[in-house]
Amino acid sequence: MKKKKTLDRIVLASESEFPMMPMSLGTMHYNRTGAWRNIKPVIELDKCIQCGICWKFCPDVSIVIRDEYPVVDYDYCKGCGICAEECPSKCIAMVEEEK
Amino acid sequence: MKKDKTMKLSLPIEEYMGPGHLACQGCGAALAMRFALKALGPKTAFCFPACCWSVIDGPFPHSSLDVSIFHCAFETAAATASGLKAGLEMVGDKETTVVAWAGDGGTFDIGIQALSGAAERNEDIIYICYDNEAYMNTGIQRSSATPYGAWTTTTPVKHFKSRPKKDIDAIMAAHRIPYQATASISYAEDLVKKVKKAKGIRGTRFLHIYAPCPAGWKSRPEDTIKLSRLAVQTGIFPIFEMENGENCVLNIKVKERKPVKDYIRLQGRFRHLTEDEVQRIQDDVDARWARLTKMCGA
Amino acid sequence: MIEIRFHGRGGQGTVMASKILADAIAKEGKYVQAYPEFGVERRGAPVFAFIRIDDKPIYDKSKIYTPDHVVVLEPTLVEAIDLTEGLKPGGTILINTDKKPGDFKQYAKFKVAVVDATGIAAKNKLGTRAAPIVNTAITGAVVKVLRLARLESLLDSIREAISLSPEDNVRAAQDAFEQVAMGNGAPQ
Amino acid sequence: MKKVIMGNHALSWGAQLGRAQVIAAYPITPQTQVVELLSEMCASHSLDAKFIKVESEHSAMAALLGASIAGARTFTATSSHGLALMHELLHWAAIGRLPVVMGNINRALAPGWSIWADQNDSLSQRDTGWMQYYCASNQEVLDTTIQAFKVSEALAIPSMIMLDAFALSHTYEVVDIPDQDKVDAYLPPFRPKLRLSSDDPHAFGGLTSPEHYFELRYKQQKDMERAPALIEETGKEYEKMFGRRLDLVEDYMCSGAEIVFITSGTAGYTARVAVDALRQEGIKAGNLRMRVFRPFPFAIVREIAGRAGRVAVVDRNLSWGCHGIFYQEVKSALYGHTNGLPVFGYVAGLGGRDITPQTFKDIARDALKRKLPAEEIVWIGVKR
Repeated sequence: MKKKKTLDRIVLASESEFPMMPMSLGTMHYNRTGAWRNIKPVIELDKCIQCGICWKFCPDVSIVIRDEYPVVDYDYCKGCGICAEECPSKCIAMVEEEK
Repeated sequence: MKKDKTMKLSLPIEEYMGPGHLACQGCGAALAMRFALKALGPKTAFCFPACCWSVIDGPFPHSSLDVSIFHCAFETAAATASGLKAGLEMVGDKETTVVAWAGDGGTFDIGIQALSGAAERNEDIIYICYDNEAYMNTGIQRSSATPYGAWTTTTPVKHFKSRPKKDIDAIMAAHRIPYQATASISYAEDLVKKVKKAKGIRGTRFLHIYAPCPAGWKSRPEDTIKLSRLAVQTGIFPIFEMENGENCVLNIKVKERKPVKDYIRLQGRFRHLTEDEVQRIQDDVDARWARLTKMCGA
Repeated sequence: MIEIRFHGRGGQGTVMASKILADAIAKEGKYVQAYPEFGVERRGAPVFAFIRIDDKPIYDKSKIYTPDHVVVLEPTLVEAIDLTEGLKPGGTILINTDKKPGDFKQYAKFKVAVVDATGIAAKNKLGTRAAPIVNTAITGAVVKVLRLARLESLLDSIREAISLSPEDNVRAAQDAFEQVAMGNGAPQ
Repeated sequence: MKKVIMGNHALSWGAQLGRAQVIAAYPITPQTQVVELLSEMCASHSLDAKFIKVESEHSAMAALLGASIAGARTFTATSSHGLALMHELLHWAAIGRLPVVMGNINRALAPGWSIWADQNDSLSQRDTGWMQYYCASNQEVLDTTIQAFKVSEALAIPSMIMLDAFALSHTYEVVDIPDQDKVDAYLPPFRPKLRLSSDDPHAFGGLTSPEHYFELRYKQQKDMERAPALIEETGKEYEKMFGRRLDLVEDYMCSGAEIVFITSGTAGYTARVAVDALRQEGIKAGNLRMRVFRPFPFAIVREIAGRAGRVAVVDRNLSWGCHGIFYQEVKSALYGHTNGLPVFGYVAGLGGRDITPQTFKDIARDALKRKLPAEEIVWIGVKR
């Protein structure tokens, strides 16, 4: 469905490599926003009722569905805590990052 | 683990917004985009005026969306979208949905002339305003969407905003456009349904999406959904739709409205308000709710 | 180079008259330039229009200050303004009037020609009695008196320029071409 | 087909023959006839275009930027305050590399409402990155419109075509209107290399850091520098097909002239009349009319003006606190390339004050009796 995305930051070394106008040539996947996080969500899958609400309300598209369960993508999760706040079964805990 | 069960997803699973974007933690505008794109699909072209999203999407030469974007001047979203639609049609693309995607400043204030012009001409565009009730991209200055009582950097606590929020929905209704609706990121299914409905209609369609801003509202990032839900449940931001400026339908019927103070106490921007001032907000919401429900025949 | 100034009132089609004439003159293979008064035109107020004609390309884009001839669409302007301002001695003044050339003693230094364009317009049902449209009629008189173009060229230009009842306008121009009367010294 | 048409209609005809696809415009005196005729052309389908009747000039340009990024050929016309209102988006068009073509009727700015000829409106937009053509006849307006589409689209740089208010906009002249099929052969459809499409999504014009902005502007200038040669080349091609040469400048008797006027717009034609008259009086005058002002045609100006006995630049504009704008630029172009050539600057005709052959005779008389200009700005015809 979707074309393969480059995960790398595009570096333009010389003006000859630049497009004529400022335009996107790749995605933002290079930008690992997981580094923004102070606290991280941890899902206790035993208590998970698979309602999908954490997936639904993630502003950072950082909860993905794997084998019918939500999985946090820590590369990008900014640690906002919406998933934990909205989880009806209270199975997501926000825990301190190991520093 | 109960492996036999499947996830119950209330929204389309397709994502057209990728991670790595530059929205703040708990950003309502990011969610608004994610939901809208689930309804709009890949055949979409956006016009972004200056707003949070002109940064959120990412810097040159990168973008976090899988659809086309034309960044345009602050006050021009509706005009640029009018031209983009006309241009696409002239080169044979009658399929792409053209969407002006603007914040409240770009809609209520600087962009209202172009918006009014496009709506009067009934341009074949969807105009979506994600409303976070101030100029958040420039650092929380008041806009005409800022509500009474709110602190911003240009309405300091000792001189908080004394005028009510501009009623953009009534202004748009006066243009008698084919379709307009309000939506909230907390009622994602309703939001997606409305964007899909708008996509199926020709002419100017206006969607007003409530999108809390933790940085500007001085609220906790995790409260973003809760706040937008409370805004609906208190009647501060009612969820309705209209056709041709008439036939107003209340989509989220709130039987027992919650007191506005439940909503206000979660936000630092209202912390300075006295009980009398909070009551004044309550009275205003009550009056507006009465008007709206009467208009909706509810 | 021949330069002509037109006088009329806003709404009478003075500019249109100059434009139709320019078109007819161009049909004769001449170079021509026509322009209205540079400014805001208001219905009823006195207005001007100008034409330059030459056998070679016209480069002068400045205004006309010393016309060779003057054409007056509105009879009441004779009393209202100085129609001869800058007019070269011996130049022609063509006036829409039901008077005779000899009635205009004040223009002794010039040739006077007259045509009852208002009467011709009324006869051809152009405009109303209160506001007759005299501009096409006057062009017929102009080409006759000043020998700027053949009548056929003018009639073609009228047909091309006027979409509403062009043939009435053509007849008006023909009538004026025939009826225009010249005073002393006017071309035979 | 030869037709007597007004300057404003020459723009409309140029846009129709150029097959503009999206037009967005707002009325302003003295531009209105441009859009009136285009409205009729669209309504009668002699022009297959979408005409967006916007609520301001600002929205007119905004709409065209949207249409242009989609790959449509775009056209508008405005004047004076309308152009000023567009200012922000003129930059947007140029940096965004969107080849919009626009007619601008040169008109003075208020207060003191003035609808008359003056170049300060377009020269205030000198640094927005648009090509600027100043026309002297209705024929040139039509021809330039067609050429401008071709040059703009080849370089992805927008073009502005200037007509003096009334002196050209409302003046009727005989214009040879070329056949559509010949214009089609000269000007192929707009097929930009980069355009917005939902089949190949890109974000255009996003946040651009200091790491990148500089190179984008460098590329923009490099493409602008290709324009003079391309204007000459497409101008010669135009001559082959239509018999009329479109050059950067018009040289009228400059060779061996003791005084060369440097002019633009309609004054550049009136100056020719003065040159003829001065030569009859025994004064060897010449006239260098600048048809293209942006990009500045350095080479040809140095070549022609540099050989003159002296140069008199006539400006219907002024950079307040400095000089007439053509004067500044001509002087700067000649500096270091000529050996002490006297260059005089004259300001005339602001706000529609007539510029006549006599204006140039007065200028010649003044310039020929001095070695250096009498004042920084010599005002011609001011009542004092």
